[in-house]
Amino acid sequence: MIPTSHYLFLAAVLFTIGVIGVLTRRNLIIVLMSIELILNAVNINLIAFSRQLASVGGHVFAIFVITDAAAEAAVGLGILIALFRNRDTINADEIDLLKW
Amino acid sequence: MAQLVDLLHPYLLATIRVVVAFVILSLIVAYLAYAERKILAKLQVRIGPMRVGPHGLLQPIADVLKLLLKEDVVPAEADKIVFLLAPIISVVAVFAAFALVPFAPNFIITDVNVGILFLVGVSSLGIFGIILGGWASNSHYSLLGALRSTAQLVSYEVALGFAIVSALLLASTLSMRGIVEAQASRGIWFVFLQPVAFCILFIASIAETNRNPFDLPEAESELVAGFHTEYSGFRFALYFMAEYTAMILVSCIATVLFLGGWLRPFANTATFDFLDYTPIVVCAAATAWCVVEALRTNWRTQQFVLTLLALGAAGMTLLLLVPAVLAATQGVFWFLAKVFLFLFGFIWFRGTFPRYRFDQLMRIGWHFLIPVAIVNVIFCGIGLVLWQQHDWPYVPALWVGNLGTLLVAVLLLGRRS
Amino acid sequence: MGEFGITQTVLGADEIVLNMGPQHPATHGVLRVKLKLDGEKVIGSECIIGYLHRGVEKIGENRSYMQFAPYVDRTDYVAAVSNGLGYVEAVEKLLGIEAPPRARWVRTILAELQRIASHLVWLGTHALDIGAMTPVFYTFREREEILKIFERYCGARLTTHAFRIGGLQYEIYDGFEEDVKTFCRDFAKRVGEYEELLTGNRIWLQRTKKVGVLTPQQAIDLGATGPILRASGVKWDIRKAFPYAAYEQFEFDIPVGENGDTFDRYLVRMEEMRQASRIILQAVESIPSGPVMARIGKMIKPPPGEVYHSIEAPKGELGYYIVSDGSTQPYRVRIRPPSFVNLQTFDTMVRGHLVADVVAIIGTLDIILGEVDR
Amino acid sequence: MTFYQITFYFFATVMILAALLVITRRNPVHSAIFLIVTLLCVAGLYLQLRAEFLAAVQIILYIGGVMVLFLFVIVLVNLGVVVGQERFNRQWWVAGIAALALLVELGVAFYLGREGLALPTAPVEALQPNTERIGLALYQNYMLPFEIASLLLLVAMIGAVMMAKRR
Repeated sequence: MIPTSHYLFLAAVLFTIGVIGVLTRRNLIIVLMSIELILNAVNINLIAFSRQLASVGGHVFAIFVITDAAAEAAVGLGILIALFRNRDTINADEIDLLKW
Repeated sequence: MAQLVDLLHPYLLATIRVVVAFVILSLIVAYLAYAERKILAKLQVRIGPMRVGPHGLLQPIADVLKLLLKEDVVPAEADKIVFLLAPIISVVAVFAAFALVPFAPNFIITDVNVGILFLVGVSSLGIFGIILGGWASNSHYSLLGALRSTAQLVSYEVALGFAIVSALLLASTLSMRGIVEAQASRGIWFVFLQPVAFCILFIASIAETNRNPFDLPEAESELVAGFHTEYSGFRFALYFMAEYTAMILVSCIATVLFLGGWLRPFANTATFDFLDYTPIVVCAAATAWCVVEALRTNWRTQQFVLTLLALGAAGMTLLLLVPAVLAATQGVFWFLAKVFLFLFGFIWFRGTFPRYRFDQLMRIGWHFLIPVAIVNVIFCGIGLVLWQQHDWPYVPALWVGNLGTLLVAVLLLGRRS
Repeated sequence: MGEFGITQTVLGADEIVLNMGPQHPATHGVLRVKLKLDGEKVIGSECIIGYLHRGVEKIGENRSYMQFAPYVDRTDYVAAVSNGLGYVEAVEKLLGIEAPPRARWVRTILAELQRIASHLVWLGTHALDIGAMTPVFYTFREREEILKIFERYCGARLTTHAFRIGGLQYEIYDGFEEDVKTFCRDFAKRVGEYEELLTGNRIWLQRTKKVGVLTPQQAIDLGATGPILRASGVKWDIRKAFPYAAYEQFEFDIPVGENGDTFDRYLVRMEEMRQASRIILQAVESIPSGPVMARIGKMIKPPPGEVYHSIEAPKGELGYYIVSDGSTQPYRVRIRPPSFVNLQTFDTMVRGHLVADVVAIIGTLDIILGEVDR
Repeated sequence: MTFYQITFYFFATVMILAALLVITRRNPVHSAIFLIVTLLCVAGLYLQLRAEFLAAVQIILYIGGVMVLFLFVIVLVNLGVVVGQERFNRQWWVAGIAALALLVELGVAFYLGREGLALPTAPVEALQPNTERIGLALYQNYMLPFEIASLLLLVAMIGAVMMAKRR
């Protein structure tokens, strides 16, 4: 049996990696992928606690998180395509105008 | 050491089953290609492969040898690692899915309580093999083929999923074994309760496996060969294998969900118990065919191969005469028989239909199949409620639901034309 | 794909140029088509031809009238008999002679058999382009029967050189009538089979109806002839308008279409095969006796002058314009190939359709590159 | 080392390595491949935690759906444009330090709260049969959030279509 704290620490590492990705990468697609990493870290936590507390609530919330991730990916990628079409770039630091 | 044996012990039997299933599957895949060529030839007033072995029976082996010995070309500026990895992903995904297929009550590699979900999930990983292969080839034809393929697979997976859901509603379990057992206890295959869902599943599986009339990703007259245009030799063989194995896999899913898996036709009627002897008849017929052919041909080597085959088939026949063996092979025999029926359908379609255009294909998927599949799930639920809470008889309640779905389908078709 | 490949990414650009051919399974030989695409929609096209140019017309200026006849077989190589017929009749017209009736009857039979064979090739490959792989095997089976008749008659299957200036070189072989009748009897059933496979097929209808529409006016303006013109609803057939060979002797209908789309062209060609079979049956019952060769000299030396003679080849109006300077060799030969002229309608047909339809439209044009490029 | 421990450490190691590769690869396709590996490892962890249904959902939805979408867009959009471009933006070192500080903070928090985490773990069977339990919870206790989630999906779908549509 693996103690819950192991899962929590693993999730924390994954979370941090995701955060670093979001903060440092220029390519918006990879930024979106880093967000997926963060969401997955959250899910690991939820499931680990769910097991420890014998409650199904964690599973349900993990499902909601996955739903959210799907919605986020769809909208995010939609925005990205629109952006690429208009600006010819998907680099975060080149998209620095509020209006064009 | 003892610890290691303890650790591995529960997995030993499973490993043996995996190996057996893998070997048999590979053989079936090889001979499926042969069967396709022969059946198509029959449909097209040709004779098909005849040269290698009697009636070309050794052709698959020659084909495999040829593909293995061919040069493995990697296009210039291709992403080499991804290019090499992609076909492996395809093959692994589809073979891994077979771990969950219940061939017979005594031949299930593993049974998981979310079996069908896993099966669909794992097999859908094969899509990465396609899109990565198309991308890594650094060729526009490959890329366009891969994009088409992906769009098609994603679209039809939705309809496929809903068709599966209506069968799951009837079975009220996700376990593959449980689904077959539900059909056994009801005494009726789900195809007779949910014919519309069965049709949707069949159409969607043709699209999922990129077969005619939905074989756009490989539309020879437009895109040369689709995502695997740049592949050759062994890697092409892997894609080829993945494609044919996927065909077998969707047939297995349909068999389990709708055609009663390993159940014999009329399994609960004693009058039809004579059907239990069908395996013997089939093997005996194979023996007879080999003997007749061996007598007809003048070619030594062919006679030799045919004699070997006849001996093998005769041995099988004798083995099956032992009641215990006959009982043990029943499940696998009927399961494979139904799967082959499906595969024959796939091949027949290929010989018959022209190809849809891409926009038409998408329109059928999104504007027709998916709405009908969703409506079917709803009506199936209504049927079940009528049965459980309003004491309707079981079969008519579900048939009312089917009629409702058909009505919607007709309305949709009418609106379209 | 080189310089004519997809010039920009799939998504970024509004217009992309896609190059199809000359090495492409669906372009029926060495046609090269440059398509201007907006997404998957075709907004313009350009046909680039000449990959199969062999200078047939120029060769004609350096051969005697008799020697040139085999060369015309090699323009439209799936309808060699029709090409030969047009050429020998043009030269006969130039000489002011006429082939004897028996020869004209046999010419009609062979030319109509060739029409069926040519349409069969078209049907098989057209269906194959649209993704039905089986019809091509059936149609080639029937075509084989026709080619066998040709072979028995003149020893060649494809580039037959069946006729001679002034008539036929060979008397028909024993059993010719029987062979032809047997073929026509079987063929009636077989056409029904093809129609069963395709005509009512939903997918076939969806792929062909309203695809590549050509209005009657457009068809006339672009000079389209043959099934393409008739499918647009214009009842024009050289066999009726300027009868040649023995066509005025037989009863047959000219099928016309209504919408001028790919499906109508399919129906028109199917019906033409039936009508051809009808003509053959009438002709084979009534072959007159007599010689097969008119009396012409050993040396063909037409008087100075010019002649234009055209026939209804399987693909449309096939015309020969021959100028004679009184020597043994033509001064100028000009072939009006139906495929070449019909190919002009391609751009009109293809605009606004999808890339997948381009394949269907090339198929429905029934072009032979040997004839387009000559 | 029990079987559970072996699998846990295997999945954990592979997951962390793949996640690191996700954020460091130059080519988005490679990043996506490593993200798929990461997600597969997460699915493995779910299985280990006896959350079979969630593992299946992870594979079908996350990997078979979201990641296919990602790859589709990547393949559609760039093609070699990124090669030779700067991978990280200018504040990468600031961000890195901040994120590491976050990790340290989380570590310290876990260390301080270790007694709370040392609660006795519930028996494995407590959440079985998994699928039925989740289904009941979703359609009874969490009915409203479930409906809201479906609305969210609808909105996202329309939004995505509007965004990607060609004007």
